[in-house]
Amino acid sequence: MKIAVQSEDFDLNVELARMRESRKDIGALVSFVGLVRDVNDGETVSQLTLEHYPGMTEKALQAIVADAASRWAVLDATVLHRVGSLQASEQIVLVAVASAHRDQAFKACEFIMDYLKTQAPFWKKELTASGERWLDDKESDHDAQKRW
Amino acid sequence: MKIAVQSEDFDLNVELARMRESRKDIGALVSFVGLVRDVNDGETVSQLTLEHYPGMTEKALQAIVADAASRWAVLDATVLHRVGSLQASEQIVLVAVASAHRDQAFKACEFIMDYLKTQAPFWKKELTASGERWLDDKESDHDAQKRW
Amino acid sequence: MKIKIFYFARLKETLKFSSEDLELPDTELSVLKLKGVLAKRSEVWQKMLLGSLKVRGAINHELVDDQALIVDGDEVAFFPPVTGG
Amino acid sequence: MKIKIFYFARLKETLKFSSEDLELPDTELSVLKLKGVLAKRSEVWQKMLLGSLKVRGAINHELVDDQALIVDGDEVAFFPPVTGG
Repeated sequence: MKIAVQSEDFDLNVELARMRESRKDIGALVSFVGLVRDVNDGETVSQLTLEHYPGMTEKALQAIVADAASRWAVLDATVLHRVGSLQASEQIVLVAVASAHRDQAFKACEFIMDYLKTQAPFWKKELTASGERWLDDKESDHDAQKRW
Repeated sequence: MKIAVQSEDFDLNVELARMRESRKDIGALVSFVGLVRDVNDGETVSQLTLEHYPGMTEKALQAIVADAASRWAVLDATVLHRVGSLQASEQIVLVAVASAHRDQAFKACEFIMDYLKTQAPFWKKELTASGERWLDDKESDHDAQKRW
Repeated sequence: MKIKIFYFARLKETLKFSSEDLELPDTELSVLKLKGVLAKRSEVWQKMLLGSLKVRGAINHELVDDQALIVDGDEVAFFPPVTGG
Repeated sequence: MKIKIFYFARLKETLKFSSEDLELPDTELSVLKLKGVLAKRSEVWQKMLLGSLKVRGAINHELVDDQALIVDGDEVAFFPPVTGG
């Protein structure tokens, strides 16, 4: 398991190669990469700033991954989340899950993302032509988390 | 959309970079990579050979991707499937889906995999210590396809 | 009518046929009836096409069931359930 | 009791506080009561902590609700609903 909060970008190939090297019984690798969209709520986003709670973030992510691993047959998992200032199209977050079978990997990966969205202490601020704005949480994200 | 059947390996980073370059409104990239497991049904697998029906395979994959795109907000999709002889840990298949939102990308990616498993004309033959064996289809794959 | 038939995977290996051109007296024929015609060739053909193996059929690159009708010029294929991915 | 409080995102920006060490006469205090203590500081504090903004609390890096009890030495944090990912 690898969990990190970082300002640097990440390389999906490097992360998946590490997971694949660790064991030969992996049959399915499901990855989620979240990107900065250029438009949000109808406004052009020129920059996204991510703040987090340093003492708490990695613990929260570890708890989420441990929860996923207790529900599904997770062989390995990687969660990387960037903080600081990002431009449109940049990578924000990576969640990768390795399992013997695809249904387990899909479920665990989606579960981790749904929990990360509602439980991990990150906050996004967008810069648009009308100035800076902190993003509000979305009801759809709370609904997504509650279904598990 | 990119759909290909090939004997060469593929590079996930290259595929995702191409998808990301095509448009700036992608917020979620979900990828599935299927690997050759070293053990299947209790036997060590030294080689996996994939046969397909050249005239039909790409058409079947295109139909599956079109079906997914009619159900969810798919901005772009890539399906690459290898044929020929593969060793343990090698990549077999890539399904990558780009969407504005993660739930759409997760669903479309899993849907494509479930349909590919039961509708696309590929056949696997394993080489183990006891010789060659064609794999049988799995009830769990048919169930996975029927739930959509 | 003239049709082309492809065989894949276990069927191809066991029947030792990957494809054939076939001329038949019929103007149309169901997939099941074509299986019956082919099954008369030998015990192996009988076993592979009408035995316990689940044989899937395709006409012109579309998966079809046993009742689907084959007409002149069609490309037919027989194969076991698919196992890719 | 002595506690440490962190503020994040909109709260940090508006309150112009990222963290503080606070000494209180109580031996334990609910999260809601601590919000009430802080809200007395000014109208801005009142609005940010007890207004329409949904303020989440954490004690020692665990998300908690308003009834959770804070004791001496705890690290408390207040922030808006999270929006990462």
